This record gives sequence, structure tokens and C-alpha cells, in this order.
Amino acid sequence: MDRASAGLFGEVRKTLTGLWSLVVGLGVTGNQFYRRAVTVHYPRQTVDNLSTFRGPIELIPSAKDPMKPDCILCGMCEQSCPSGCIEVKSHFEEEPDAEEPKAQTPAGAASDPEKKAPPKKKKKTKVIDSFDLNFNLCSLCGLCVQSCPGSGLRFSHEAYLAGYSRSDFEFDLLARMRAKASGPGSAGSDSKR
Amino acid sequence: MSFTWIEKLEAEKKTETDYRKSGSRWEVVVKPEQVEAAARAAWDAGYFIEDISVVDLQEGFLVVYHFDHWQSPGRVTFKVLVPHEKPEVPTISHIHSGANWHERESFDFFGVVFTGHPDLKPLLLPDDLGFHPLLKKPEERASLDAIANVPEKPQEKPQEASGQAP
Amino acid sequence: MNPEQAFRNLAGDFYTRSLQPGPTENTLILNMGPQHPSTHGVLRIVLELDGEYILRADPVLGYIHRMHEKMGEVKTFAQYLPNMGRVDYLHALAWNWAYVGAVEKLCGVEVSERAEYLRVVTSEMNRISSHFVWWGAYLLDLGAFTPIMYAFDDREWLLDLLQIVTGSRLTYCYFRFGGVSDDVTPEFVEGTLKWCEHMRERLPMYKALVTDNVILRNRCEEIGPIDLDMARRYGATGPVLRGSGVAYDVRRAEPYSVYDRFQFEIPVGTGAGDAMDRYLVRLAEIEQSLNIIEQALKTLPEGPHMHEKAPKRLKAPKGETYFAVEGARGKIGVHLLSDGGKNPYRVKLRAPGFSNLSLFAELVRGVLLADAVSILGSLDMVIPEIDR
Amino acid sequence: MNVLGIHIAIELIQIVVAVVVFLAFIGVNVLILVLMERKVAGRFQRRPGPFEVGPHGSLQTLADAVKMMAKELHTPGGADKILFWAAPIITFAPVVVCFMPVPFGPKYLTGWEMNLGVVLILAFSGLGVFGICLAGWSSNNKYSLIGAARAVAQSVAYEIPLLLSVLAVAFQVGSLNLSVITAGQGSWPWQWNVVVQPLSFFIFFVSTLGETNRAPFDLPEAESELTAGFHTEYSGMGFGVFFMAEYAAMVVVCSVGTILFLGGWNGPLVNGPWWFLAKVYGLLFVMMWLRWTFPRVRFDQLLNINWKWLTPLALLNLLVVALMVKLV
Repeated sequence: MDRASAGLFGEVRKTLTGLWSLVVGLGVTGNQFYRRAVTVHYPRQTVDNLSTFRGPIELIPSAKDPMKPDCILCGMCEQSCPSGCIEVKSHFEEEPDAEEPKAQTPAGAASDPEKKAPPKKKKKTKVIDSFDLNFNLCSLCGLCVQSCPGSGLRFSHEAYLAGYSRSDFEFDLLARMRAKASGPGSAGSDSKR
Repeated sequence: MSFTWIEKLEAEKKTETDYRKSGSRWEVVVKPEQVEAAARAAWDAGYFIEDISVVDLQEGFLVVYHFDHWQSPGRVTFKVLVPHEKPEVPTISHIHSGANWHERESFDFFGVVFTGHPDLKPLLLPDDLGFHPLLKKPEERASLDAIANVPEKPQEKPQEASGQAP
Repeated sequence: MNPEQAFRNLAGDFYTRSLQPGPTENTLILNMGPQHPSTHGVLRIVLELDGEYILRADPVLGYIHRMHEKMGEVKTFAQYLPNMGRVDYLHALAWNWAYVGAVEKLCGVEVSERAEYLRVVTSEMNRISSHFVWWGAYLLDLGAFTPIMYAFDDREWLLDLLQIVTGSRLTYCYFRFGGVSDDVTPEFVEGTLKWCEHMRERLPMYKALVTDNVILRNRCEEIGPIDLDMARRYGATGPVLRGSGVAYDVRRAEPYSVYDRFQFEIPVGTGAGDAMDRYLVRLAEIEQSLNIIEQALKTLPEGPHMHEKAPKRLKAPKGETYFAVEGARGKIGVHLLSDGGKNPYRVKLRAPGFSNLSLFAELVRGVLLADAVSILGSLDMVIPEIDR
Repeated sequence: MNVLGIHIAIELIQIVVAVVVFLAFIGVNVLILVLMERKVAGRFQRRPGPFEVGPHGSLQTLADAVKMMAKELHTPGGADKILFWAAPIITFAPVVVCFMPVPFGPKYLTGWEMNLGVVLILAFSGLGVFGICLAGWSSNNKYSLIGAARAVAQSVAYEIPLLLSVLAVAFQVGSLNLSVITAGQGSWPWQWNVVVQPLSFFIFFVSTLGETNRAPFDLPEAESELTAGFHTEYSGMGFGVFFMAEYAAMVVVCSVGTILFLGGWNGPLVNGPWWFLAKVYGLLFVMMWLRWTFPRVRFDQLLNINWKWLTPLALLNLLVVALMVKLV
């Protein structure tokens, strides 16, 4: 400590500059005192940047039928999820109008005979039963959206999620998608803000 | 960047490794009783300890020490293989004080005992846990060969450095 | 059992008892934490006090231990990514980077040029946001309540920007093997440059309010000096080391990514290595990070945000690697071993705070309780990172 | 019954009425002050502060008070039960007495006009630390104990410059009667004692910060070091009474400051209690401003400030004032 060497005069001067720094500090807070608050009064106001927020994932409805998802049911999202929070259930169903694909195959076969080689008896399609997201476990990493080979999944912009129990966050994404498609004012419409 | 101090070091095996691939410039395999001397040499050469990591392998525990230097960066890795039956390595915490906690952590996770450690009590895990969570099941353990750029099993080779008493 | 005996049994656990046999009589064993306002989360320090002077200190860790290293062994390489945002929640992107970098190094995955720049930008932004939290929290430790609000005001803007590109605000999971998960929008670039300007106007206010404040200076100067020997013995890195006057920064020492293309300085302390030095180094780092962000954004190359050859499903060869990056708290290292399986064989996470905190016990010997708080704050602890 | 008996009876009634009135006054003021503190802190930090209970959050402290009263009074294990619960009362009771000689306005707005008003206030405000000390001791908590030790050292130290600066004014006026001191000052700011003795006022104000444990001198309850200091273990109204005592003590010292240095109820245009209250609240605002701006000093620094700066300065100041009084 070089306090002794500074002498009384130096000490007084140091104290005075110290005191002045306090006054400067008061000036800074005093200056802020008159400014407007920067916070958002939550229930009355909401933030305006939710369009970039990535909330729980949602299924993308197909362009033709908003009640049907674009999902091809490959299960990639299920596999890639680190926390195992996605569960896709599906079953095989025979194509209802088996005629139409048959009508198309000759056209394709003409150009590419190789493809004809395994002739399918009856075309079966996967039909979605349920697409569940256990949001309790989800860490919003986005690996599922990234791994989706088509465009079946995307992030929603829901930030205002609250519930009374864990079961409130076991989402049936299919139902949510349909609810969203049928009523624009339903849950998950924050993005328009 | 001079690594002459490594060349002087008594060790089972010294390899200059590809930094781009392994992130380490030198890899030195030492015997448990040579650890202290190696750590001392690293200290004298101006190195500081980065971390101590343990890998559970078929042949035993591979204790990996990483050292780095402030002025001439270049990671140096020391490796010690100790058998499962007697997982004991001398502590280096009296040379590199930072190793103290790393050793305690390794003791927590693997049960590797660092002999001479001043205070080898649990660090991250509860004191009454009773098992070591990072131990692998015997059938899950990979062999030394299965982990690339680890040189061949040093334990099996009767080395010329056998006459050294610590 | 008489009540006194029962009470004695009640008092203390394994860790207090392990400190119990003191060298002198009439000392006080004080448990600071795990619920204590200035231990930042759940650090616990068992102190032996003589009056208000600390005779011995013994940090007790593990209250938020989650065994991330074990999780790494049971998840695939890609599935381990979200864990990285949770090791150090304040500089999540550096951990993202350390792990992604290690895997890329191991598997020889190339990263697209644009992604490298985006990584630099977002990681530096994250560094600034981390320093803001530290700054506010440190002043809370010292008893000033207002600065954290100003810091959070600026940080909110920053988080809004990071949200545009990463989609989240705290526990980012943005980096991918071979690139980043999303490209940036022009408004992000514009907004960030604007924010950088705003910050340059704002930093003098920080200085006037806090840095020049005589009370703060008296609380920080000559407090907790770390000399070079001690820093090296404990393997201190980051601002803690730079505060002691060593210009050791992984961004320079082992240049990774495109850091060698940017002009920036490594702020170092005056040599005293006290809390004030560490404080000043961190504030200076905010400015340097602003420099890097501006340079990177102005020279942001076009191109994809993921390398074309980036593997959709990662196949790791067997091998071992170590990759280090410079986090807000120091050198973050990931020691990764693979036996060629789909999961890592072993992941060792080197948390900078772990080494930095380990010197705390030696540093606080003989200081006042209030100084211990100041020292602890100046080390910038993030307990989840230390406990992993 | 003689005249003297009637006098005593009247005085007693007056005191009882005054105590009741002051209790109400303290209660209302604490409610307002806590709200004010939170609102002011909010303004400094660019946020609205309490906003939900009542219009603009105006009933927030009332709600908090109700909550506090409804809470369980918990006595920690190993605590000295009697002392533990006596401590808040011992801290709070002297503060009420301190209001007695305070002239809120001209004529009858004084609880009990007495010649030694200043001495009474200083004596009783010094008692508050006794309660804090007991609280720290009886809690059987180490943080509380350290907090109590700090409180005692701090309070003892800061009482000295406080006393000396008050004495300087008393020298100048030649009276210890607060009404007389008030009456000696004019209506306009340049007629107040603060113009004559700015240094005394500065010393007085800094000392009151130390005396009332306000930031940046709030070491007995320094929450980042001692969690909550001496009242760590108190729950419900036990804590509430400490809280009230702290704010009431603030009102007292600001009242004294107003009377001694800022002309009391004197003010431009019409003299009256409104001026008194305005000045008191002005001083309280400055206290809050300081609290929400500065970090906390360290304990040895706190004592250094006192023993190395304030006390010598106050002594010097007193000497100069005495000389001036003698000469003029």
C-alpha cells in the first residue's frame, strides 16, 4: 500500500475524486430515473418477437387438405430425438382406390422397365394414427425438424405454455394441427402478433 | 516449440501425434510409477494441467493427463494404464494443484485411487453413493486397439524401463 | 440422547465434519450455500472462520451434477448436442462449438465457410451476453442492485437477435456437424450491427456507473491476487488467467475456425491479478467481441450454412481427439473417444470454471468473508458447468 | 386535586394520545415508504415496480403486510425463545419514542415538547441496535451472529459523528429543543442551517445511513454475504417488525435532519406540516437513490470511513462552529 507515501494531501485528493465518482454514479441512475420503463407489462402487453421463437414442434398440414399432415411417417424424428419424446404410430392400409396407381404404372414402366420388376400386389400406404410429443422431455434442440426428410415438421411459435400437470404437456400433434386448421383463434396463434 | 523435455522423459512410449487429428502434439505413455516424474517435468517445462480423464477399457483404466503451455501452445498427453484389480496411480496434486479436483472427480466416476492424494473424498457425487457411475459393463468395454491412435498395449510388453524404482 | 447431543448430530454432514478438526479453538464452521445469494446457484462452501476472517475454505460441489459425461455414452453423437447447451447455460454456444468441433475433428467433417463465420458471430454474441450476466451478478454480490437491470436491458436486445438465428434464448443448440442449423436473415445482420453501435454508446455508462465507482474499486482492488505460479498450478484459464497478465487465449493460441482472420486484442490485466483486473479484462473483452462481430458480419461470405458433404447420419471412425475453444470463462475442452460405434465411447468435458474454482480455497485463506464473496464473483462461476 | 395533578394528567393523556398517533403514523408511513422504495427502485432500473395490486400497485404493501401477518411465527431450533421474540419489539419500541419531541408543524403538532428533544432522540435511536444484537445472538444462527456483531460495531461507531454534527447545530442555535431549532430558521432555503453548516449536514446524513443500516452501509443484513444478517431466522411479523423499525428509524433520522438543517416545517409561502413531510420524503428519496446506485462497502472500509474521515471531520467541524459561535 502506498497510502503512507501519498501523504495527507494525496489522500484528501483521492477521497475527493472518490466522492466525485459517487456523484457521477448518482447522475447515471438519476438520468435513468426519468426514462420510460423498458419492460413489457406482460398481461397487458406481449413481446413482439415470437415469430422467431421456436416453441414445441408441430405438424405441417398438407397444402391440399389442412386436416391431413404432410408427414410421410418415416420415423426419422422419432429416432433422432435425444430424449425420446416423439411417438409416431401408424398402420398400413390398402390404398382405397387401387386403380389409379395401376393406371400410372404402365406409363412409368414404359420408360423404366427395371421398376416394374417387383410388381406390387396391392399398394399399401402408411396411415397416421397418432403423432405424440411429450413436451415435458423436449429440449427444443431441433434435431427432429432437421432430420425430417420431407417437410412434415416445423417449430411452432408458442411461448405461453402453462399447465396444471405434466399431462398437459403430452401433446397430440395431430389434434393440435387440426384444431389450428379449423379455428384460427385457437391455441398457437401467437405468431400473428 | 521445443519438446526436448519430452525426449528426455522416461516413459514406455512417446509418439509425436498429428495435432490436426488428435488435438495433441505428443502422446506419452508412462507407467504409474513414472507419472510423478513426468508431471514434474511438465511443470518444469512451463506446462499447466488441463484435465485428467479416465477411460474404462478391457485392459484396465487408461488415465489421460492433458497438459498445455501458455506461451508455446501444444497439448501434451500423458497416458497411464492401470489394471482394474488395482486401480492406483500416484497423485500429482502436489505438483499441479489443479489436479487435486480432477483426481477427486476421477475417483468419483471410476474409482481410480490416486495414492498420496491429500483429501480423496467425493467431489461431484454424494459421499454415500456406493458405486462408480462411469464404469462400463465388462462386455461393453472396448480394447485398447479399438480406440485408435492409442499405441499398442503397453501392459503386455516387458519394457526395458523395468529397473527403475520410483 | 440428550437434546444437546441430538443437536450436535443434526449439525453438519460429511463435508462439514471432514473440515471439523480445526487447528485452533474458537473458530466457526460456516456453511455458505448451497442456498446462498452469492454462491450463484448451488455451490456450497464450508468455511472455517475466525471472526470474519476465513481460515480455511472447502468448496463442496455436485448439487447440480447431472452426469453429462455418462449421457454422452448412451446417446448418439448427434443426440448429445442438446446437452451442450445445458452444461454452461451462459455460454452455451462455446460448448456447442467445443463438442461439435471435437466430433468434426474426429470424423474429418468439413465446415462450410459461412457457417464458420456464423459460429464466430453467434459465439461472440453469446460471450457478451455471458459477460453481461456476470457483470450484473457480480455487482449484486457487491451489493449494487441496479447495474444488473441495465445489463439485462442490453442483453435482452442481444437475446432477441440470437433468437432470430437460433430460435432460443438461453440453452442454444445451434451448431451442427458441418455447419449450423439455420442460416441468418439480413435483418439479423443489420440488427446486430446496430446493436454493436448501441453497445459502444452504452459501455461508457457502465464505466461511469460502476467501473469508476470508488466503492467498487475498493471492493476489488488488491482483492484476491492470483500470481502466475498459482494460475499455472491450478490450470486457470480465461479472464482469470488473463487478469494475471498472461495473454493466453485459445482463439489465438490454438486458432480454431476462422479466428485467425479477425483483428482483435487479448486484453490482459495490469499484473496484479486482483479482482479488479479480472473485472476490467471482462469488460474489455466485451469490446473486443464487438470488434470481432462487426468484422465477421461485414465479411460474411455467401454460401450454404451446412457443408455439402456434411453427413446426414454421422459415422464416427474409431479414435481419440481433443478440441478446445475459448469460452467466456476460459478454455473449454472436449476429450472424445470413439470405438467406431454410434455412441461416443467416452466424452470428457473440461470445464474452465472447474479449474478456476479449484484455486478459490487457496485464494481466500486469510481474507474477510466479504472479500471471499468478491473473489468468488470475480472468478465468474457457473455452477452447472463445474458440476456437469 | 391540585393544579399540578391536572397538569400531570394532561401531560399523560397527551403522551398516550401521541403514542397512539405516532404508531398510526409509523404504520402508514412504512406502508407508503415500502411502496415508494419499490417504485423508486423500479424507476431507477427502468421497470414499473409493483403494478398488479390496486391501481399502479398502490396496495401492494398492504397485501404484503397482510401476508406477513398471516404467516407462521417460527422459532428456530436452539434459539433463545424469549430473547428471540423480544428482539423485534426492543428494536421497534424506541423508534416510537423518538417521534415524541419531533415538531411536525407549528404550535400543537408536537407530541411532547421538551428541552432535551435532541438528546432523547439520540438516546433512544441508539437503543435500536440492542434489539438487533439480541436478535443475532438469540437466533442460534451464524449469519445472524456475524450480522449482530457488525451491527454493534457499526452503530457504536456512527453514533459519534452523528452526535458531533448534531451538537454543532445545537451550539449554533444554543438549544436542544427541536421546536426552538426549527423556529430559529426562516422560510426560505437560504435561511436554513444547511447553508450555514453544509459540512455538518453532510456528516449527519452519511452517519444516518450508517446508523439506520441503509445501503451502502447495510452490512448487518448484507444479503450477498450474510443471507439476511441478523434477521435471517425471523419469519412473518417478526421480520415485519424489524422491517417497520428500519423504515421508521429512517423517518426519524430524516425528520431530525429536516429539523436541524432544512428548516423543519418552515417553507416558502405557507409554513406547515406539509413542508416538513415534503422535506422528510425528499431526504428519504435521496437515501433510496443512494441505495439503488452504489455497491456495498466492506466492513473494515465502513469503519475506516467513520474513524478516519467522519469523526475527525466532525470534531474539526465542531471546533470551527464553537469558535464561530464564540466570535460572532
